[in-house]
Amino acid sequence: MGKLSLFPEQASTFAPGVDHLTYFLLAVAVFFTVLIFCSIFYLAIRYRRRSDRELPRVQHGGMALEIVWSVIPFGITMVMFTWGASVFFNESRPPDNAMPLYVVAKQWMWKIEHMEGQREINELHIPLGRAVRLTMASEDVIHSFYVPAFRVKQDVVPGKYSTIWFQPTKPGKYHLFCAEFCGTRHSGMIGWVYVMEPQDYQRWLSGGSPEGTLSESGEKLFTSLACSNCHKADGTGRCPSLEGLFGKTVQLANGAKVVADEAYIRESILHPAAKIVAGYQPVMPTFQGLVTEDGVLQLIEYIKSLGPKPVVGGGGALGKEGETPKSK
Amino acid sequence: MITAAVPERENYLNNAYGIKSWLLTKDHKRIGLLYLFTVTLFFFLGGAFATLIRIELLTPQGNFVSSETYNKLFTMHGVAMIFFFLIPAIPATLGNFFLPMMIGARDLAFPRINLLSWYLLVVGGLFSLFAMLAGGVDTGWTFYTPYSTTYSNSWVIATALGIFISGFSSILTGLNFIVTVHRMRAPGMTWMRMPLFVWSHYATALIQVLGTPVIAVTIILLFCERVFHIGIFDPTLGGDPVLFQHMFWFYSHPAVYIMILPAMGIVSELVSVFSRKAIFGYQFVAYASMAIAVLGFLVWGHHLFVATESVYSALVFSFLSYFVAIPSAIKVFNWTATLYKGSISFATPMLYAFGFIGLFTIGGLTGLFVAALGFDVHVTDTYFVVAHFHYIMVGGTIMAYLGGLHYWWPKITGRMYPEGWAKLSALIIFLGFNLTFFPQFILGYLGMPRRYHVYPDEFQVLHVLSTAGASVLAVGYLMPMVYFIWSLRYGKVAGANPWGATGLEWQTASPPPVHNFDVTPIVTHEAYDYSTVIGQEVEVG
Amino acid sequence: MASDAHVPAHAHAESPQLRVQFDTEAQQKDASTLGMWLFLITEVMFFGGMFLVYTVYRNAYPGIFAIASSSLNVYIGAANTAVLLCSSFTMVLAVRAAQLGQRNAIILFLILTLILGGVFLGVKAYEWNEKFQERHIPGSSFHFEGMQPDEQAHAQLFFSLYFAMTGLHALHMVIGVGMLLFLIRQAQKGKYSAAYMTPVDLGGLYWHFVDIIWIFLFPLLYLIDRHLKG
Amino acid sequence: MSEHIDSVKTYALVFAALIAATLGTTAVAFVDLGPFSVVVALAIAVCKMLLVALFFMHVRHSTRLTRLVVLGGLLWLLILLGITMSDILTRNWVGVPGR
Repeated sequence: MGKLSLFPEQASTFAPGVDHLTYFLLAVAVFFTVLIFCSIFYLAIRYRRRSDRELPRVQHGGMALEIVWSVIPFGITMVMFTWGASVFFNESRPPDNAMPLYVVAKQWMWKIEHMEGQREINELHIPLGRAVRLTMASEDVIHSFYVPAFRVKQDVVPGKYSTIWFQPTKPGKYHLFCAEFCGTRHSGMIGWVYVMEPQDYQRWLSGGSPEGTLSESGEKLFTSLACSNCHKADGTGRCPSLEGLFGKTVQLANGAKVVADEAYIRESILHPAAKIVAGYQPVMPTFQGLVTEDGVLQLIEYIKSLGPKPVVGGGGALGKEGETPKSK
Repeated sequence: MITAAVPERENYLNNAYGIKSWLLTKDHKRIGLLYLFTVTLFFFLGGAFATLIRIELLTPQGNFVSSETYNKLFTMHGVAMIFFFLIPAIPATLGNFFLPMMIGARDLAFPRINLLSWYLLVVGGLFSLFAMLAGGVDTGWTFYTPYSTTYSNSWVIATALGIFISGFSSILTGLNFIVTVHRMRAPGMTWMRMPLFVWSHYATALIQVLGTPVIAVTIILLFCERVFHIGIFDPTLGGDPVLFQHMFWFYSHPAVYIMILPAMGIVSELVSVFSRKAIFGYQFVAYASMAIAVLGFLVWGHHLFVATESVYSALVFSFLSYFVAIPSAIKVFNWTATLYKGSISFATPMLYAFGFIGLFTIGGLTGLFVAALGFDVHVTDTYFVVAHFHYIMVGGTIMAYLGGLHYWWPKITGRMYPEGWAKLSALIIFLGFNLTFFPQFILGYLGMPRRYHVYPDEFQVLHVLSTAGASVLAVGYLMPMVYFIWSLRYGKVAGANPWGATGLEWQTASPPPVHNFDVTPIVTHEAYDYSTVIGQEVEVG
Repeated sequence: MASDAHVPAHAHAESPQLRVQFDTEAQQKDASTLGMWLFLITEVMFFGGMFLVYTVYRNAYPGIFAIASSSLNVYIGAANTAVLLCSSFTMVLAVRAAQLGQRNAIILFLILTLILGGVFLGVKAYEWNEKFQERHIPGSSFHFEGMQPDEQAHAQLFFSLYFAMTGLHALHMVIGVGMLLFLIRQAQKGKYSAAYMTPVDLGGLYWHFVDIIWIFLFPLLYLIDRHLKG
Repeated sequence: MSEHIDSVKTYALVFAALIAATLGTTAVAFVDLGPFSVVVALAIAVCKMLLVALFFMHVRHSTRLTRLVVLGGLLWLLILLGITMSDILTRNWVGVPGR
């Protein structure tokens, strides 16, 4: 049996915020629970039946009282709502300079890909004090990425990307759980998040990535799938050039506009006919079944590396070589 | 020896004998008893699954049953308890039996449809039971796609069909109740004179009628997708698995109110009768039931906060969820205020009512926790949520159900239950319940995900406490089973109105005659006017 | 309201249709009508779930839905809509005949309704058969000419919904046909009169409701952006 | 309760209107109205529904309770469609996939 504690460790910038909210909720809950329990005890004993013929006076409800005990709880709940919503809203929007990582969930493992090419299974190494943004995909059923010590959780739904971010504040080893039931070995879909001092992380990174950076893998895949036959860099191919595409607004054939984000690129690889760029024919075949979710992520990373903006802003001292946009 | 002398008056139990007189009965009271029998079976079946789950969780290694078995156990626990126990438990047994009597009707509006509802529950139950015996189902009671449609290798279809069929049972019961309340009230029984039990069942019936069809069509689509692979929710065909969750929770969140509203109705009756005092703020309590039924339909998306629901949608759902808290709080405060200057008896049903108010308060307040977005992200799909809904479902619904069963037992059977044993079991249940589920709040906050067969060592202490509590709880639940059966033969013969209650059901014999009343009652007073029963007024306090 | 306390509990022997739980025939009719309307509301929610799925996917794949929809024969669809509206018209005349107590007219109009309902189902079966031959049945052998493989999936979603929605509608029609047969038989026995015609009335409500569902299915399934096809 | 018996003429007129609306909605579908073609198609369908409900189903003459039931049912349908779509249509508003 391990040691028992009543509060989980606080290891991310979110954790204190969530815990403060918890203290508030707890205080309200304890106050009302004690109030109701004590009232019942007191009233039940004070007014216990002493004779079988007893008949209490009829009391007519008090409008004022009803209003008081509707309005006060309502006010308190609105505080809860606002507080909870603001915590949530922060959790929803990763900062621009967050370090991107990719996660592919499948029955029953977490596959993590670093920009520099490192791959891990059921382990995630991240540097202390750096905001991390995970873009997650599932190959089969719904999973949920959950790190209790960070107080974050996000479902990973097949067919689309979901995002989670956090900024670790304490070095150590923390549980990673799958929180959405995903089949027989659901409880085996667990792992560890290692938060490392930046220099340790640097050392870990340089420990070797046999297959090159993520965007290099993407480039290899891009070539081997013959994407480059049509998507020519100078725009002379049958398909639009992908140079400088990522993050731009694309004009579609049906008149709509769409921002070229991860979801758009993923859709264009798997369902190319869904959104046709203005001025081009729907000639691209689908790559569904030909590329895995990992492969799609590598391709996206490659397309990102084609610019226009650097993949990671505010780079700092970390992982420079992987993040420098390729110039071709 | 107690029974002998007096020749028994004809009542609904002795007017006909034989299996056919039960299986073809159109008497709402007999149908209520058929339901009682059926849901009790499912309660103990679901309880058996729960026992196995708790035994497994004694150790973190998962060495009592395999993962497959464990997943099936918690799924079947959920299916049996939710669809075949909690949803029909109060409305179809006590509601069926007492709703017509309380409004002075001879029966429900559609007695044959009422019997059909019971058969549908039985057929649906048999389907699910077949699935459980044939190999079980392992999707969780929520049947999330694409696991349930594509990946699970268990008896999803049979179970889903069982739920589909039992859904019609629920719809027809609700439909019957609504029509009965509108059209069958005795002369003088105005809406504002109806007992709160009737009000809460009316609200419940609205949910059953408006919500259940959506789960029915969702199951049909699930069925089509699993059997014909046509890809309604299949992400590989461009379908949206989260759409399934929307449709599922459109019903399944209001379904929580199908379970708790009737329980609130029972508690309103109990608090009033055993304080011998009209419920404080009758109108507020009545309208609160309606408000819960309506608002309950606007909040389902709070189950999807981390399921890739849009941020804005999540904000709206969180906001709306807090509105449901207000009518619930109004009820708790009004019940408590009813005690003030009352004449409070500590009969067993009242102990259950106290238990309900306390546990429902905790369950409700922790509901405010999980409605707070930032908090929910951390605890959703953990034991915190498990603890929260067990406080509502077990601490709330089952406490009230048992309280109601004790309260009306003399009316149903004409016999009293043994008071001493009953008090003891109420106490055991209360203690066992808290020991079982309170540790789960802490487990959840520490990060223990639900539906885990194997778990990290540090959670073991709390799991052991929880399992210890569950064994106490099991003893508590078995006791009423034994003494209720015992009382059928040996219990003290009950009079027409042993509690000094005002409801019309107490103005007729125990057990009631076939058509409830020898003479159609004419109502001239508000509900809960105890001067009509007790006579003289004595100042209390 | 404290008149005489002796409303007898079993005062219903005079009328054979009055059931034991009711005091008067008006109460019984009111209860049945309310029950039927509530049942129809459950049907609204039942079909509502499917309309929801339809809305979500049409919103997601408007272009493919338009192309897939254009493979349905709009003239057959419109004609079938007219057939169903006709059947509603004859049904309402049957109800009217019942209100007036014209027994032969009830039978006549019910039979006409039955025939029109049968025609509708026959046409539906013909259309399904056509879809079957065109390999527009969702499943592994689904194929829609002139579409990219990944569009096939979305077109399949359209046809999944097409078959689910028209299939469940047809199932309701079949139930309606069974109901009509029952009503005709009872009417032949002379069960219905101006004083007692609740079953005919309720049958009418059901039949019209099924008609209303089709009134929505027709434009949603058959009439998406027809102009594209030119 | 007094039965209202409508004349055959009323019913025939309603029936004619329904047929006309069917022809109308079919014809309009071939006209390019852009995003409004759905709106028009649904508006015509709603009109047809009202005709059937009010006349053929006698909602015109029915009790307030029946009307309440009908309106309640439609309101709940709108809740189901509206609230679900409010999620679907606001996805990605913050520009973060999955949010």
